[in-house]
Amino acid sequence: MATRIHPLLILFTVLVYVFLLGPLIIIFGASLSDTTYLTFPPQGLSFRWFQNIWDISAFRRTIVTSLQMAFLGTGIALIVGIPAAYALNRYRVTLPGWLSTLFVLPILVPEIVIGFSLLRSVTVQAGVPVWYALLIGHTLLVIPYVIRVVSASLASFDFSIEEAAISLGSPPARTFFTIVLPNIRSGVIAAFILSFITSINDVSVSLFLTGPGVSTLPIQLLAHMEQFFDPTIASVSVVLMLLTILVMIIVERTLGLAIVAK
Amino acid sequence: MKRLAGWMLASPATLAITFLLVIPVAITVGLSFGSPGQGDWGIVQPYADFFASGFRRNVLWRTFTVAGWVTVISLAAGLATAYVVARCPPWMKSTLIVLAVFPLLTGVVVRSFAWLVLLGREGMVNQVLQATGLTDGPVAMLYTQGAVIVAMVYIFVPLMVLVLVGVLENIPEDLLQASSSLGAGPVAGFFQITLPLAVPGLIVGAVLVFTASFTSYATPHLLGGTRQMMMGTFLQQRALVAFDWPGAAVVAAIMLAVIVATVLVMTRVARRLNPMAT
Amino acid sequence: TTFTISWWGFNGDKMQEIIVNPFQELCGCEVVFETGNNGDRLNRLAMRSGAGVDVIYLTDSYSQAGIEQGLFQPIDRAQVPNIAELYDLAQAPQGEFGPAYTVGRIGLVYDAARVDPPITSWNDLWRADLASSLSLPNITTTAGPMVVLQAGRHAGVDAYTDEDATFAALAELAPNIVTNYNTGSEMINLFSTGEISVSMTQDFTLGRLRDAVPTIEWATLTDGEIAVLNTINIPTGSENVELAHQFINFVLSADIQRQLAEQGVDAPVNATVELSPEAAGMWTYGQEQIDSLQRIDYSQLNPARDRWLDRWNETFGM
Amino acid sequence: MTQALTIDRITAHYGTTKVLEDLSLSVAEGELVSLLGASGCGKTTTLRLVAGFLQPTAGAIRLGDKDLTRLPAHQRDIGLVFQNYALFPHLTVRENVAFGLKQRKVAGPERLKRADAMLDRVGLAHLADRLPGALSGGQKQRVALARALVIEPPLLMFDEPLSNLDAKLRIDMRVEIRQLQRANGTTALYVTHDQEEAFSISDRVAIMHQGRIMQLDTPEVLYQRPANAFVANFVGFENLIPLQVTTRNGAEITARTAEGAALTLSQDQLGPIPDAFTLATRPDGLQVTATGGAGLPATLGLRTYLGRAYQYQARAGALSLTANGPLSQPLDPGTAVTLVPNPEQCAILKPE
Amino acid sequence: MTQALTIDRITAHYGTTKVLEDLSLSVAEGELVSLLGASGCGKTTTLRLVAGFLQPTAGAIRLGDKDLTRLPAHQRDIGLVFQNYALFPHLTVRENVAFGLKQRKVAGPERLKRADAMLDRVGLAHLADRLPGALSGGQKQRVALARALVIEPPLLMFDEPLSNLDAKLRIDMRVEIRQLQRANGTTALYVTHDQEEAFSISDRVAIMHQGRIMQLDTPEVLYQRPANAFVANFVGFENLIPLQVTTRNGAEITARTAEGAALTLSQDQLGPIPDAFTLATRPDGLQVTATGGAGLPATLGLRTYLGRAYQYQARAGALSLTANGPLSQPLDPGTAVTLVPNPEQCAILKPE
Ligand SMILES: Nc1ncnc2c1ncn2[C@@H]1O[C@H](COP(=O)(O)OP(=O)(O)OP(=O)(O)O)[C@@H](O)[C@H]1O
Ligand SMILES: Nc1ncnc2c1ncn2[C@@H]1O[C@H](COP(=O)(O)OP(=O)(O)OP(=O)(O)O)[C@@H](O)[C@H]1O
Ligand SMILES: [Mg+2]
Ligand SMILES: [Mg+2]
Repeated sequence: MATRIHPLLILFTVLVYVFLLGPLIIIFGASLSDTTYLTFPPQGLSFRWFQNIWDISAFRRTIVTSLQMAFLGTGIALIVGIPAAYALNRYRVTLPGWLSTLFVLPILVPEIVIGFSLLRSVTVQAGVPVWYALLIGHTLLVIPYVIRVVSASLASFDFSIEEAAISLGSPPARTFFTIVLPNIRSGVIAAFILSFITSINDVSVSLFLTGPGVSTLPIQLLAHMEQFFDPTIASVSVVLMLLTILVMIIVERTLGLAIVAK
Repeated sequence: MKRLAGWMLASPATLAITFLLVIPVAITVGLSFGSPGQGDWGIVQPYADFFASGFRRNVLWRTFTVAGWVTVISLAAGLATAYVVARCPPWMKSTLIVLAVFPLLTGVVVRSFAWLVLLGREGMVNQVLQATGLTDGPVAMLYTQGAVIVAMVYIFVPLMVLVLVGVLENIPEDLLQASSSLGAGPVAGFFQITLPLAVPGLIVGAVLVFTASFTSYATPHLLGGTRQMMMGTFLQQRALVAFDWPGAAVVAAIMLAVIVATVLVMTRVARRLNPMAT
Repeated sequence: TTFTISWWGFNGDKMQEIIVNPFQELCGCEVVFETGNNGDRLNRLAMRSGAGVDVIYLTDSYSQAGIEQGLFQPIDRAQVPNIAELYDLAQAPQGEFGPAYTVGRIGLVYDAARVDPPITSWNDLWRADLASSLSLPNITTTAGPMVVLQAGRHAGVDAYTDEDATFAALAELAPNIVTNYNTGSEMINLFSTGEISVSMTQDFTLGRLRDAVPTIEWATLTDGEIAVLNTINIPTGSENVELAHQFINFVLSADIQRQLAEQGVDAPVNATVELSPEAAGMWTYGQEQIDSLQRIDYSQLNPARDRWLDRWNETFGM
Repeated sequence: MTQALTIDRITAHYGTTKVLEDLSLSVAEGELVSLLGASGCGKTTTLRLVAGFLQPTAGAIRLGDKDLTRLPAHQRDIGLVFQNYALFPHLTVRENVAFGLKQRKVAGPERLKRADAMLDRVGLAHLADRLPGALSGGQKQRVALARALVIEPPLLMFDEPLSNLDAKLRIDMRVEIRQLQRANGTTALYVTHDQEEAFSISDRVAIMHQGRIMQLDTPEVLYQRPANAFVANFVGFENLIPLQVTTRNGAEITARTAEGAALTLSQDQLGPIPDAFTLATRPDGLQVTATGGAGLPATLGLRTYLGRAYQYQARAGALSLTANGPLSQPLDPGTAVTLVPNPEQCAILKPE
Repeated sequence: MTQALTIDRITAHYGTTKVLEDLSLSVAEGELVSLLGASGCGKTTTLRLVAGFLQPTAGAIRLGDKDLTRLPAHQRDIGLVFQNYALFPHLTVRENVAFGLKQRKVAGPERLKRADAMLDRVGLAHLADRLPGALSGGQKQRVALARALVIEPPLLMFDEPLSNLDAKLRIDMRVEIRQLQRANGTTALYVTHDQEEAFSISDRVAIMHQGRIMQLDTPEVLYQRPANAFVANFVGFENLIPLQVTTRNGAEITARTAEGAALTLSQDQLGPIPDAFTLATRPDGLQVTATGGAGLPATLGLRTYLGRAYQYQARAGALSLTANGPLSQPLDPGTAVTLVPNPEQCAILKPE
């Protein structure tokens, strides 16, 4: 639009961006430092803290657990959430209104309360093994994201296409897989990415649900930070950021980032 | 028949959320109440105890203050930034949005950690302060309320920018043209048209940020330490260190109540400020 | 099989090298860990009704609590022949349950480059020139309650009976405190980043502290140091009881005890261990020194600690 | 192959709202019948019932001698063309067209051959490998048609298939649809709310209103002999003048309005006239004359320019009428005139 | 108060795309001029230039004797009615109307008085406290009008103000707009793509095509004497028949098509006729006779029912023509007929 923006406002925006991105650059610098403690600007140049991630078995172990939780939790959430989102949109009139409210509850209830409550009911009372309890927590955490994002893309899905397929002789179940699913693909992928990132970064739920031998990367990071203050944390952070950039590039290439921005 | 199909598809999610979320949380809330005969206050005795303790009141109040400041600062910074971003040419807009999204995708732990590095006695901020002669010696910034607020603002501004860019872009350009054709300059247009119309979005953003900062754990844990205990860290201490489950349940229930109240009040306020939002 | 150890996670790489790797070879099992501070780990254990880990490292105050909650099983001493080689006080500090594997002192450390004059007494913690340069152990840690005891002494009262005066003294201390730490390594971080220059700690941290900040000194206190025994126990829910006994015996062997001491990890309790002079200087070592330490009465301190928790929070958390 | 459709006394509800009531309709073999009516009158609902996306609460639907009423939608074998085409966006044009054949387990090569042959017939062979997103509105329309036709359905149904096209294309496409339907001799049910479209494409038109059929007849009959006031109004008889016969003189009758103005009408031109009736006229069927004579005395109101004529709002006693006058002689508001009905543009409505 | 608008040889670009070229237009004081043209022809762009939302790359815009060209939009003092009304959804009807007065620092009580008076004039006084969301389309329209009028602008502009309304309301509202504009004597520029609307509301109509004005004239002239083939086609002269004069006999001339068919035309009826010209006729202006005689011999194609007549596609040599025939005598495809132009529905186009 033709309206000019005040220079002070632009300056302010630049400062906000410096504020947002500066710390990440500093982490990056610190990860390359040769010292055993954190400094910026880095003194010396070394990749040994990256090496260290691999050397410390706890990181290897927790990265695996985190990936398991993210993939499985998101997978289960998709399996459970997509039909729910479909039902919400397709049978809007016949399903009660409170159902969609129920589906966003996990967002409304503080994560830390979810974690605490699950610890008590699932781990302690029901005696579910730690690994499974953690998986339950992560699944629960991401279900609402799946339902919301998939719903958004179903909301713009033209159900007459489904009816067209049925009228051409395709049974309803097959129609879902051959017609509906391919057309909400981008929504499903967006839901997957969002859930995956949410799960892999989660602290509050995992905090309560981790146990002996089973911990997630963020929890391990917190523990490590309590014990060491060396640049390993910075290296892990950098690796995570690079992973994120990779994911974003893939997303951008395949779908366009508008999806994440939603 | 249709009805049945809908229910069948929705049932796994419904059951999962009911049994794994609603019921456990309900049990937690139940646990937070005492037995009828207990103390002067009967079943709400644990709450009476909570509010009788200066420390606990203080934790609650501090959490309110921090969440409040974080919300206000994030709103202001987010709104100004979103306003500029929304007005940029398309290519620049998408770049700026990507840059704002990026920190959002790195976890809370990593982002809090960054401030641990920055705010330390020998961190960047202190180095800059001393180099520029603003202070003589290093200033203790870690483990203060300010540190928690700064780190949380850092975490929530990207979210706010994203929400608000969407909101500002949804305000039809027509309306601003209409207002300028009626004689309103850019500033008048902003305050009389853009801002009121952005209110629903501002509320959404504010609720999001307030609830998330009110319940956060990692940031106050890392940057506030034990001296800046907030509801999240306090809940963790009660549950996992002191092993005081009823006490933890009270904290959890209060958190839940505050969140629900906030959401209700803010939506009410939004409706007030912007009568067409329903 | 998987053998699970619950410990602090402190000195991770040295423990891995000295204990975990050789033991894995010995037992042909895989060792995994649960880490965290005493209270945290004990509570998780309690939540799991004593299951989930095979051995648990705790300081004596917490192992006492664990024993009172019925979380541990008696040690079959026949399976741990090395117990016989330990100093008397380490063999059975809490009855039939776990032996101590190390003995330590709680005292003060300071960065000599930044603190002048040096620290010589507990009362120095209250010095005005130490504003915002102190980190004390949180009350939920082993050493935490000792802070309260020292505050009582500073105020000239018995901390158990005159809590008001004790906590008033603690409140006076608040301006000097940057933060309360929960783990020893957190404290080391605080030193290495220059956040603090004085702290109260156990002697086993000194080696790592000096690595990070060479100018750190162990304060020679005119008013005495406090003894701490760290024990190893086998929880009731251990799934590898035999291995657990084998592990304890392994850890108490003279060779391991000596290595740990020489590497700056833990002081030895095996009376047959001979240390190099430097190592000996670092630890609570030798019959004579061990006999001179004062022991805490946990049956009195543990209940008091729960009472103090809230007041502590109110003093430092506001 | 093609078969007659019979809809027999059907009632349908959405939830508890009744949308169709006791609706009967039949389409003969090879015939094209349109459902014409305002938005929300139940046209789409009728199609959905026939297609099987909705279950009637009463009544039956038959195609030839097969009872469709309880058959699942995907077994009904009905070609359907949707308002917005409902092409599968992720499939190419060819795959869209072949989709129905695939469901019928037609083998790959045969399937492609038939799909391509059909695309050739609708003139889209060169676009077979495009995705629907890259087609123009008219091309999409033809793909939708090809997709519905290729399964050689005994019945073809269209739901406002042209409403998303621009005016020019709409006319071209309706000619094309009509030609294809004729050439295949397919029975067809066609939904539209555009009167001109319905009249120009159909053998018969059903005028619907609030879930009922008001009249089902050929376009000519509907246009010239509407059966009731609703249909009359719908086809453009804007003026409804209630009259009472005063004298009958063979085929000639004289009738009066409530105000007493007298009109003379001929039963030879208008068919039998009952004693009490309503005369319906189009604006073109009421001639405005400033010179007086036999007719309705009236006062002119607003004049608008129609291009081919001027249109006047006129007041005759209690009646508000619309009449057209010649371009040669514009009349100003307030002029007193006589309105003379032209029997060619009039219809007689019996009291209901 | 009201002033004449002059747009003087304006060129406008969006980025590097030229949208308007060398466009001139003037609207006299109190006159209403419409811009009529297909989607994308530049109508809105013209309004945006006058309103100041877009800067011309060349040319000037004047209102009375004030040069607007470089003035910021909010200082131009022009009333604007948007296609979708652009009412401020968070302000009540009264606040919407008062908005412009507020910007002009009119004091509170005076402001309310004037806003209410204006609401009264558009018949919405009783809805003053509602929010726009709770109004019907027609009511919104009137609020938009009131909001634009209350600042008593020297110029009022409308961008397709009626296109979101249903047919009936559209007609009512255009009458209302016209009456208010007349009563205030406001100069007005009105954008629409609806020909009937433009013709019925305007003093003059500018027909636009691809960023240029093809003809600017009164509706009657445009309708009967289009200046070029584009305008002719636009106002419904669907048939364009190129002719060459062979003999002139006073006012009577004879002209031939390329195929040699001869037509006789009168300059008294059609105006002066150059030697080479195109005869433009509407379908109604080409009469179909099966009996032969003077005219264009042709073969009939598809017949469609129009209600008041049958319409035929006809082929006369290389020409494809559309003609109407009487209801009394339907003719089948393939019939050989003669097409006779009716001079009242014809126009002469000079070669371009
Ligand atoms: N899914 C539904 N649930 C409830 N009511 C419905 C539903 N679909 C349609 N209706 C109602 O049923 C009535 C008939 O709808 P239908 O779609 O058949 O109308 P239509 O004649 O096709 O109109 P249009 O020309 O707008 O397409 C309308 O009043 C509509 O509001
Ligand atoms: N913001 C823009 N950027 C680039 N091109 C534009 C922009 N707005 C309009 N155009 C182009 O300029 C031309 C004229 O647009 P304009 O909006 O003036 O058309 P219009 O006559 O108002 O059409 P409509 O009847 O659809 O409103 C069109 O080809 C359009 O695609
Ligand atoms: Mg419909
Ligand atoms: Mg436009």
